[in-house]
Amino acid sequence: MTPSVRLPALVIWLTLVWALLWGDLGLASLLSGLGIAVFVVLVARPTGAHGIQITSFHPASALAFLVYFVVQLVKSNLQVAWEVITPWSNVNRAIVAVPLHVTTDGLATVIGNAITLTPGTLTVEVRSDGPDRPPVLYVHVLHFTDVDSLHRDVLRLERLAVRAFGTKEQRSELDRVVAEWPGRVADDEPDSTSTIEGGAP
Amino acid sequence: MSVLLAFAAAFLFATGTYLLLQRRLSRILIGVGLIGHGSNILLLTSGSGRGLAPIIGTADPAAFADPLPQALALTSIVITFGVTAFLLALGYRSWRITHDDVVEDDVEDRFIARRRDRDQLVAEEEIAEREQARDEDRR
Amino acid sequence: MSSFVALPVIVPLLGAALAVLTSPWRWAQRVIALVALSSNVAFSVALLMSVDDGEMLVMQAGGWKVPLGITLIVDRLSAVMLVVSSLVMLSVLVYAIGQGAEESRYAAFNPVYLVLSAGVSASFVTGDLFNLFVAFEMMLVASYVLLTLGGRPGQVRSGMSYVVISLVASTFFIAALALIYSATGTVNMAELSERIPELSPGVRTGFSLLLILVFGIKAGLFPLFFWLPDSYPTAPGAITAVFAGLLTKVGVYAIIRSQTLLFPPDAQQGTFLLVLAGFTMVVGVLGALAQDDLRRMLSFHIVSHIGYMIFGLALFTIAGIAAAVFYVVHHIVVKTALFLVAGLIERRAGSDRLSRIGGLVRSAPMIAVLYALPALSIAGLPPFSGFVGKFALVGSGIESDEWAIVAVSLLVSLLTMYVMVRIWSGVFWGEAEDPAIAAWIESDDSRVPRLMTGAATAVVALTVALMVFAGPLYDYAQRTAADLLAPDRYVEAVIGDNE
Amino acid sequence: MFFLLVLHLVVGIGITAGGRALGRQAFLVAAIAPLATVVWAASKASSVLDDRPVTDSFAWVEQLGISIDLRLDAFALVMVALVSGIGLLICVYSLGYFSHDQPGQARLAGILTLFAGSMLGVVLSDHLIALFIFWELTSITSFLLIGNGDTNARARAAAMQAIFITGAGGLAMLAGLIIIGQAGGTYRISELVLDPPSGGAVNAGLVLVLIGAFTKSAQAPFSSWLPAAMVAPTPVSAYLHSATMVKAGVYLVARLAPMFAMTGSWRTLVLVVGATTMLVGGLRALRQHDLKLLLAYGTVSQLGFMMLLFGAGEYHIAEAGIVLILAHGAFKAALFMVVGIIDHETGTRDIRELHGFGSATGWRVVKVVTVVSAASMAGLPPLFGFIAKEKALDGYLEHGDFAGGTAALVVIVLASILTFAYSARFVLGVLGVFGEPNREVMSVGAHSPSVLFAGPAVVLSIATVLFGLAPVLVDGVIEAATITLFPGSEPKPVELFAGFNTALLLSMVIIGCGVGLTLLRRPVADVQSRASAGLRAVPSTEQGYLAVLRSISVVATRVTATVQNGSLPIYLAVIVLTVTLVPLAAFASELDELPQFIETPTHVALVAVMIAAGLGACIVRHRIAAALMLGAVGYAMAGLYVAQGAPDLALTQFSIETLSTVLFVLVLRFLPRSWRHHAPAIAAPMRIAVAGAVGVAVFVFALSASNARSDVDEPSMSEVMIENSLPKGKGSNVVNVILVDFRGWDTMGEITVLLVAAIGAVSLARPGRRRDETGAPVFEEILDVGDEPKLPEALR
Amino acid sequence: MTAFAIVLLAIAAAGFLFRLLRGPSLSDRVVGIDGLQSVVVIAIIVSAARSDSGITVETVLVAVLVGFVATTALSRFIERRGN
Amino acid sequence: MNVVSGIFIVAGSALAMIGGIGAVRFRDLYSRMHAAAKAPTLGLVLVSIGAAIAIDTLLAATTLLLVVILQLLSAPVGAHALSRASRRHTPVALDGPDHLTRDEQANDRPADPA
Repeated sequence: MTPSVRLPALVIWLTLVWALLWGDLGLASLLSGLGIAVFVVLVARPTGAHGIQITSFHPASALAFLVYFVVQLVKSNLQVAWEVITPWSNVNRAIVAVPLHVTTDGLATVIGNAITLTPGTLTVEVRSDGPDRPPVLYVHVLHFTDVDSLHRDVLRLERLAVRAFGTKEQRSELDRVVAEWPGRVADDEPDSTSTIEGGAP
Repeated sequence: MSVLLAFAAAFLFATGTYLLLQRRLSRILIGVGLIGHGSNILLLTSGSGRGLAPIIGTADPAAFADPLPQALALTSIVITFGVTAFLLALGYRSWRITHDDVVEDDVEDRFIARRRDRDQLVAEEEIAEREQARDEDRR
Repeated sequence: MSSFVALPVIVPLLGAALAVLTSPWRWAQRVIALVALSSNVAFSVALLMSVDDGEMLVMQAGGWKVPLGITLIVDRLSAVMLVVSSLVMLSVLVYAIGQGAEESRYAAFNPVYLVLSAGVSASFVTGDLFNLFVAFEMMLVASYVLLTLGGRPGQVRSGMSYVVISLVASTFFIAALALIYSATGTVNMAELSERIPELSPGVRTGFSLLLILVFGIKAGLFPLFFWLPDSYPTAPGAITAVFAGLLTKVGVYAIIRSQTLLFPPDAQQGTFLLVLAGFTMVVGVLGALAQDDLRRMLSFHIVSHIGYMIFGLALFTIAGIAAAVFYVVHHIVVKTALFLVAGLIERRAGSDRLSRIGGLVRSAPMIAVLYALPALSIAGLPPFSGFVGKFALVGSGIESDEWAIVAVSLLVSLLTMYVMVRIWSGVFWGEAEDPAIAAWIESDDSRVPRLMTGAATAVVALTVALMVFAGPLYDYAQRTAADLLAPDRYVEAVIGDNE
Repeated sequence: MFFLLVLHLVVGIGITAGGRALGRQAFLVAAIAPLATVVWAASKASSVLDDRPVTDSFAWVEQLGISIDLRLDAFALVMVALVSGIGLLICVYSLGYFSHDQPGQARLAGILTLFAGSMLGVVLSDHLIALFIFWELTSITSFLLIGNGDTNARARAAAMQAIFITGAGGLAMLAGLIIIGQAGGTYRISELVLDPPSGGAVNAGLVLVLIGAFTKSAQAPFSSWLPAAMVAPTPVSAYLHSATMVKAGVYLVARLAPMFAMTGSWRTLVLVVGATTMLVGGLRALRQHDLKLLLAYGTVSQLGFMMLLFGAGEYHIAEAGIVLILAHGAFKAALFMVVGIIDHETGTRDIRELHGFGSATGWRVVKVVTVVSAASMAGLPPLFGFIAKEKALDGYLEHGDFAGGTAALVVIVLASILTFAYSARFVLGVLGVFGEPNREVMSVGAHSPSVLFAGPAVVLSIATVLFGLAPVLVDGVIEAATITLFPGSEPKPVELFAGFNTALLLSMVIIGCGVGLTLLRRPVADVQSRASAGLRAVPSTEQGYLAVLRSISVVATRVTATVQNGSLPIYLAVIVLTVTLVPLAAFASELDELPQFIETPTHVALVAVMIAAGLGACIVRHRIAAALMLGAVGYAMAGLYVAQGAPDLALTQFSIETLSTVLFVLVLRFLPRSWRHHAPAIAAPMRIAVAGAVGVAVFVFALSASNARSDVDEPSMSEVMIENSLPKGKGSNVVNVILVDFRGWDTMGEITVLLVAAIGAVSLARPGRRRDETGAPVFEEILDVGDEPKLPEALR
Repeated sequence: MTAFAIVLLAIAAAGFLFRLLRGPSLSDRVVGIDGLQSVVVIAIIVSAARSDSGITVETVLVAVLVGFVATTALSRFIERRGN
Repeated sequence: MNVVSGIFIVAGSALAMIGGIGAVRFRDLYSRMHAAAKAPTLGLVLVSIGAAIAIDTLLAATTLLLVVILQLLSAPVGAHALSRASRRHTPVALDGPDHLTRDEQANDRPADPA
């Protein structure tokens, strides 16, 4: 998104939050919210340099990402529930480094957050090696089996995210990586049979 | 006001007081916070009792919670917060100076306490002078 | 005229806002502050004249009638408090400008000072118990900021004690308010005046005691005063004067107001107040005696004299309350004057420790005179206003056959004189032991800015005026006392207005 | 009459303020005021003596009955003559005493004038409170005059002693006057005389008034300040501490005795005190080597004498008192002037250092003055002092038939012998008889005094002789004065020789014994010093004063160190306990029934969270952890708000709680995790006890307050608010309407509080622009001493 | 229905409260208070649903917004100063 | 309130309860974070849906949607911030208090700042 799109979007978002905070979607609160939002945006001048930057948006893919995400979220909760009921079933926690392939902070954030909400994984840290190099995620895994499957799952998530929010270049880059990856990752559809350590054995 | 809530308020006052009586500003602040919560419970329960949010049109006004204590509590919460924030800034300043958050005893007061321990007199000059004069008088 | 009632609050607040906006330009801040406070004096005098002529002035803030809104009311007591406080605020501001210390150094000074003024006025004009809390807080938060302006170690330490104790006091005030609302369903003082008598005697008494103690913390009553002598002396010079003169008196005002207006005679705590007053007087003056530091002596001394005011109130007779009101007015002016002069002494001699300085009567006779007048007055020596106050108090005490408190007050009066004389002897007589200090004191006089001396002189002149006009002032105090003992008029003015 | 007082005031202030340029000429200017008074009094004398007193009045604080009523009656006329006449002479004398211009002279002259005005006020007042006002003014001016040589620590101490003792007496007196005034319905003396009040309270009041009079007139046991006050310059001593101010107490007794002598313990008290004072003063005077102290103790003795005369409340005796006041004023002032001359010219007042003065004319005059005045003091005929003594003896002989009258007479005789002896000692001392060879000789060859210097003393001596020889000159005044005091009395004429009577015989005895005592002075001195050594264990009044001073000091320090211990936790403990426990009993008495225990189970859960987190906050040691506990309580509070139907509050609570946590973290992150160990100000069990007490109290408060709601019929404010919210407040959210509209005034204050707190916090927490060598920001305010003047090192 | 939900939530609150009180590390306590906050938020939504009041929902909005800020601040603290 | 919303609400609350129990029962910090970050988040989402159905106004629904979005954004970010912070200060130890069997981060980090 260019600033010309991004700033009005920000204004709209702020106006909406304002109106909802007032608990009133009426004209008065919308207008006052609009005023304040414009003021904030003008004063704060968010350049995006340090903020989360979503560079592109593809509604269909985003929906796919969302569906996948929700399914994963539910699954992860079931997993936690299971864990709670039967603790110490599989004590095999690990922290694994997972290199990403995208370079923008915004995407990395989306991916890192999604990982946290997906089953058995929790992003512990994002290591950034430089502006042009993709960051590395450190992921805490509840039931660690092997590195590869974890990498694969993250890659799947990454690809979905890039399809939803990435630029053209990023998408093609990801496609390339996925193509190189040994095994089945290219499925667009979430596949419940080959996820990471669902539930306990 | 139910016994339970009165107890809750009293309990918060008690724990707050316990914390207040210590030397560390951080504890004192937490104590003040607890007492503040306690007084807000008192305020909140000072009205007509439990009820629905007092918004005209959403329900029968008779079922409303008492709105005035809410407004008062709101004011008091905000004011207490402002003062607490200021106190925190003071604590910060104190840290800059002493590298601790202990509220020290007052220096001048300690000075007087020491004088008591040494049995020093306040009007020393006058007394000494008069004593001297008397002795000369006696000679 | 009744729309004037809000002005002593609104004008300083507007001034504060403007002063914040003009913070880069000190001269502009000064002009704003001076204009705001001078006009406050004018409004207050106008209010006083109008109130003394006839009816109390009632204004419902925002036009919301009782019990919807907040009642602002000026009766004789509020009016005289407004006049004295606005005069003191104005002169101290001039003094602070002259001092060239905190006022010149911190842009925050003027706005916060104006807020202090607004808070003090708001406490006097409000007719609503919760709003009194808010007014207190305005005043207190401004006082916190002013007290710690500069952030020196002593200030920070004492500031912490002061803020913590005030905060605890405020919390208890809130709790008391909650209980009162819980029992009566109102926080409007006029309505409370009607409803509290309907409560059962235990609860009435409980509320009465609770309010005395909660306000007593602010007024500096025994055994709630400890924060005062530790914190006031650390404030910047001019500020201490305002604190000493005004802030405790706001607490006293609140006690007088609440006791006379809210509670029926059987819930008024005469004996309890008398006991408190006696201890307050004695402990305060003993504290002052034990000090070596001028400002600490004077600070302790405030406590002692709060006892006098409470003594007058505790009699609950016209003579007693009139004496208390007179004493409050007298004490505000005179104590402020003393602190301002203490500032002059400190500036002139470089220290305010009695054991270090001396001989100012020769090098700075003007300061000596400026000290002597209020000091004699506060010691209750005739013919100054303090004597009139003391006379009125003792007279009313004897009239009510309260011999013990009369004896205590006279004893304390003697010790007060002793304190004042000790200060005189230590500061103005003799010479500094250290030759360097002696030489410093002997050296030229130009280091006390004229404006400082001028402002101090003005307040001292005010103390002399109090002496000259003691008659009319006492008459006024007596009318005030009569009003206070017949709260029906107040209630009528607030609630009758509604119909 | 006010113009006289104003004149004194104006002249006094004028000289004090602008008199530096005048130098010692200031005393000449100062003389204007007493001169004017004398002239004025003389012009009024005839009408006053005709029983047409001059009055004047100024109502100061009418409602309190304070008005400055002045009244020049015959007795006042006597006193005015004394005050202003001697005042005039003192001014002249001062010109000689202060031979060079010194800084501070103008101040002295000015204050002296102010004193003269105050003293004039005392004797002119016809109103008890007005009298008290002037009375205290004389104390203040006396304080300033005694401490005139302020670099001398002894002068300061003496000034302090004087004002402390007379101030204490003054306060007692104030209470007494008020009691009398309230009982009598008026403070006006001339009205009280007509209808003196009585009763238990009045008795107490009179005792208090007498205490005041005793302190002022240096009666035992309050006499110690007067000898100490002798550090003042001699003109001051001569004027204040012999002729005028110390007579204020006597004057008051004289005024009140006719009304109250028969009331309660008045007469007993006055006679005992007066007699003791007279004797002790005489004995002590006999032992002095310092001429001035000798006179001082002599004055004490004479004041006791006057008390005996006036206090009896018998007009015959009081008439003698009036004569004595005048005679004493004349001879004592003259003697003081002599001492001043000797001191000034020789540099000593010690009789052991005086060996006579040679034969210069000036010195001869001085010797004559000494002998005449001392003889008058000793009561030798044909001097004025003799008449006074004679009349006193006669009065007590003829009319002292009341209880204690005879004892008083005996004391007078004994003390008069002593008076003779010390008068002789004074004369012999001045003449050089006591000069000790091993002492430095100061007097021989001393510069002889100038005319101005010696003149006033000569004038006084002339008066002593003149009035002694021709008492008819003052007879009219004294008789009139007596009648003023005792309306309807018929005083005897004042005469030198009243015939061969018992009084004369007693006078002879006195003179004879006096001569004997003087001749036997060495053995007597031995006996006295042995007795005094034996009496050392008995506390003197001086020791009494010191003990009082010391105990005040000790009590002050102890009480202050205990009460004001500087520790915040202890302060808070005392404060919270007071606030909660005092009202507890009252509330508890109304707690007869409990409301429902639990309204809804939700409350149980929320309160459980609060309790657990509250306890946690007390227990955890980590600061942030404790803050988190507070946060948990806050969230539970938010829950409670929602449960009680207060979503707006919950919203605020969430925001505030979070903000607080953030601020906590911001500040606390700096603090060290492990801290220096500080002994707690209050031990944990005590803290728990205090906390428990507070908890119980709040619990009781809350329940009994909510029970009390049923006692009040009126609806709560909020019912009206709910009704009016939509129609008038134009808002459906009642809480919002209250905050924004109905109670917008509160909200304005609240916002102000927030802003000011923010300003304060920022100015405290913000570092300045400067950085120290390590690059860390420097907090400018800490270091910035601004442009305050550079103080010397010692003051830092 | 909602009563049952409230019971469940009370259990949840107890769990998080336990964590808050027990620690052992500061991070654990933060987990506890975070959870507690979420539970209170959920409880508020439940009560909003029960009482059909839209106004209560705003509270939740603010709570969620600011709760995050607190967590972040605490994390920053732990990062600098440790547990 | 209808049955559907009731089910949502109970389910959400149950999830929250599971989170709470997890916070108690899990033996190490990160596991507890798993429980605390996931369960209440979904719980909130479910309860919000239930509430939106129950209240049935556009405003409430919009607000709740906003709540859900914010929660989905903030919960993982918070968890991440917290875990990262704890990680930096916790001594690296396999089989230590965090029960790790593998720690790649430790290998990648030169030295422990604590």
